Amino acid sequence: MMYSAKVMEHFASPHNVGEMPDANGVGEVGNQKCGDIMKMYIKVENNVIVDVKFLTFGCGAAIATSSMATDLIKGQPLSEALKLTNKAVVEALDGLPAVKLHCSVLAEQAIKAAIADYYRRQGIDPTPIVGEIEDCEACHCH
Amino acid sequence: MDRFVYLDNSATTKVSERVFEAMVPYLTEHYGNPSSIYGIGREAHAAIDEAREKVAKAINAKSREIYFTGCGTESDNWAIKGAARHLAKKGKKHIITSVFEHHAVLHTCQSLEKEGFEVTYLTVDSEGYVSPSDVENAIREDTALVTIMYANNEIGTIQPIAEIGKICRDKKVLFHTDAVQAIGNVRIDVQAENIDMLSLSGHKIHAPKGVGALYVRQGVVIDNFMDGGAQENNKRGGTENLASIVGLGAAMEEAHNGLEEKAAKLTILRDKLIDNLLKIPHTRLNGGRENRLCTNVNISFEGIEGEGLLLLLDLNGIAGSSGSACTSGSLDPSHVLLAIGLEHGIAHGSLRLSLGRYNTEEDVDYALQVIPQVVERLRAMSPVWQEMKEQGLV
Amino acid sequence: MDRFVYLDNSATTKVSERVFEAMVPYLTEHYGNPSSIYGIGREAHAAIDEAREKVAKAINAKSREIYFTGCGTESDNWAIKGAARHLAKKGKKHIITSVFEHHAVLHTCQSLEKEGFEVTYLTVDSEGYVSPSDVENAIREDTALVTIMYANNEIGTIQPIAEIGKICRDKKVLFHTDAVQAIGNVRIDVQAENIDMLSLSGHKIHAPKGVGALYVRQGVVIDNFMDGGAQENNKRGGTENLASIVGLGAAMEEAHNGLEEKAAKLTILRDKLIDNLLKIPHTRLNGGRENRLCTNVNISFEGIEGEGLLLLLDLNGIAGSSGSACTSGSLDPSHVLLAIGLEHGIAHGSLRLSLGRYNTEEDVDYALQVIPQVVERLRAMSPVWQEMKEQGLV
Ligand SMILES: Cc1ncc(COP(=O)(O)O)c(C=O)c1O
Ligand SMILES: Cc1ncc(COP(=O)(O)O)c(C=O)c1O
Ligand code: FES
Ligand code: FES
Repeated sequence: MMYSAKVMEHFASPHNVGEMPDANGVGEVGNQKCGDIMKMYIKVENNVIVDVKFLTFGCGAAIATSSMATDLIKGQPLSEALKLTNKAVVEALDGLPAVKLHCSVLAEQAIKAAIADYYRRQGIDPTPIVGEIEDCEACHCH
Repeated sequence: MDRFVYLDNSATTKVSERVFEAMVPYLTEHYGNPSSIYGIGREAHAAIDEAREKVAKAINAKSREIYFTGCGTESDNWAIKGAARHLAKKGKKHIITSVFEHHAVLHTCQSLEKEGFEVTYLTVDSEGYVSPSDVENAIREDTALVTIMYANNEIGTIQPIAEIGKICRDKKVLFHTDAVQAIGNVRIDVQAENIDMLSLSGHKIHAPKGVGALYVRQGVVIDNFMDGGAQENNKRGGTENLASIVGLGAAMEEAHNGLEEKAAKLTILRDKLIDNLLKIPHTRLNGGRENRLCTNVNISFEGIEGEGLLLLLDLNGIAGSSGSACTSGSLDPSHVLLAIGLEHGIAHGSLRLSLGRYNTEEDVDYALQVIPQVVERLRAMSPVWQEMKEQGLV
Repeated sequence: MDRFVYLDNSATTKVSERVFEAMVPYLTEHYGNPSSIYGIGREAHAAIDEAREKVAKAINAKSREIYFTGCGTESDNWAIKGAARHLAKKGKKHIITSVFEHHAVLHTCQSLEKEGFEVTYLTVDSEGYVSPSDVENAIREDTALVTIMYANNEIGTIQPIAEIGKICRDKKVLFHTDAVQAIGNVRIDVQAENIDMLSLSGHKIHAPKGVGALYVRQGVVIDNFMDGGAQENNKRGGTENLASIVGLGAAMEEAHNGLEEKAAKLTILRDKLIDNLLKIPHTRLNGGRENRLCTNVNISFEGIEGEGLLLLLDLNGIAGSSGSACTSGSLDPSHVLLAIGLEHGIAHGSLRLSLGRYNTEEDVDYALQVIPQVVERLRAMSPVWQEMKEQGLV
């Protein structure tokens, strides 16, 4: 199993790490049983993600995908952020070992969960916009 | 980063210089087939005999009780499948083992279950020990074999082998032990401990990877595993792994000369590591401290995940290993840590450091300087740790 | 006696300098466990991947179709037992092989017979070839596997593998070939020849003893043989024989670069040996001349016994064998020579000389100078020869 230089770069110096006390959208996915928990904080202004932070309990790939995913959505409108797929994150990282693909699924879902939370806080039903967010029990990443 | 501190000697070890030097002639000029009758063939044969002597001597066995194999895994497969299939002919189709054996034993037992054998997997206590009375109680009329590891590879706990050996001998049940981790760290006496079969592997004791041995007590009959030529007294076909066998012989000799001094030195280093790592809050030692390999440290850090820890240690020049599933790419964390009762979350955050002959106090000091920082950094980015904080737990 | 002429390359070969040099780093500084995630572990893993590529390329397979093993014998055991046990679950319990396979195959088949499999042992013709139509006729509804060696280790006859492969593919029966002797001497293409599984061994091609590989065509499912860790894509447990695997990769590359030139050179040497040895009266060549390994000479000398011949050659610095290395030293004459119809007496008086990359014309000339004298000397003291003389036969 080998990580690309890009993965190692994001793992060793992850971008956007930390909590965000004034976030207006927070999403958490995964559980300790799956070995991977991601918590995503977003600050949305005028439908644009002006700031994003994450916390991750997980492997190198989980940390690197969190970092890359936050980079990719920072400054993006919500509609664009929702289009982010795990595949795009993996590509941006120059690939991941096959056994690590599920970690990238989690990053995509964490973003969706944070956006859903944002809509909910705005009094908007997120389901039609964001869709279902699968939990680990339903996950078919393995 | 130039510093390199290898603390993963339970995964594999560096070939010692003496072993390497012993091997070189057999990788160059002395290339004869040990079965051939001309000069370089006879020489090769003699070299294997000499290695066999050395292996035998180190565990108080007789030379003709030692069979060379391709690895520790082969020794385990052969001992267990060979005994089971042989004794099945006498109606004995029950095997006793423990839940926290190495996969070479566990997966072998599982494959025997598919062949129709029944296997009892004994649980271990929270300190990581098998209870001899559990073994005794599990033995039945149709028990063919008990197989319990000498020392656990992840948490280093040394099992009560002599007691289990005695029970098995009294009950006339074959007793096999996977001593891959114990060899070289514990003085083993197959006769005194009533061991019928014992597996060992070269690469844990500074011989190369890809060579092992199986001790089978004289009089014990098991089926062959590797059918082929007449090598190894007709019991294990295949042209002998000449250079590596010579290396294994040299390594066994080296490991057993001065074993006690080495163990004493390593115990001090081990305890320094354990005592200081336990000072990091929300940290636990896995496996009992009393009967523990002098080489093994296994600590869980709450709130972090093992692979990230290993990668950061690697970036700092430290090689260790983890019971985290993420490392192996599977979802389940180490079956050993689950067996001693750890929750998934904390099992994921465990670190195994394993010492070896070449480690120094400086290595330990360096590790103790790096690890607390790395743990802190990972905790700072962990949602689990943040939550513990919010709940006032830390 | 200073001269040393090694003419037993079918028994084993000298590790090539390039192979040795490729191995050394993995026996010294690069000792990481290929499963470990830190630097030297990843490097080890990459080295194995590279070796796998090289092995695959040499036989026109894909990298993921190659599994490393502990020797050619293990490859044979795994392929045959793995396929048989897997297909038995579908009611296929019949295996087809030939009477003159290597013991790694024959003894494996015999042990499967004890497990309840039925084995057809095809005879071979007097030249030492299996007939494809015999294979075709032997295939039944419940045939799980056909296993026929690529080239015979004693008499060097190259079997009609592509034809047998075609028949098996058409009949949807698995086809395994033991190519231990052919590898490096014959250009093999597993795809063109419809080979499902192929065994090879390092020490016949200037890699060390104790490492082999099994090719398993993608899509072919067989049971595991060595249960253990997740190595080799979960199909063969055991810490990888790192240095030797790297050596095997280098050896495969070396053997397949310029294979045709080497074969052409050796064919000339081989023919010189054969033609001149046949000038000794009452002598026969064993095995056909047409499809014959460029390395193999196998001659029977009436009236003498092989071991004496070998010992006298050894005293003259020539290493040869009288049958496979594994069987020399045993009392029974070679099952291969008996299979092609030789009488016990003459089978005993056979000599195998096997050429290798490092042999020169001087080696051949020296052998041709020594052997006739030695044969004469042994005949002079042989009662069998004396009797033939008295009967006016010689
Ligand atoms: C045809 C053949 N098959 C199998 C083997 C066994 O290979 P190994 O000695 O590597 O187990 C040999 C050589 O010994 C051989 O010549
Ligand atoms: C306890 C135990 N048993 C068996 C093995 C397998 O040995 P090998 O890797 O030589 O097959 C190992 C190490 O990998 C081990 O630690
Ligand atoms: S992300 Fe948790 S199981 Fe796939
Ligand atoms: S978090 Fe476990 S594999 Fe990525």
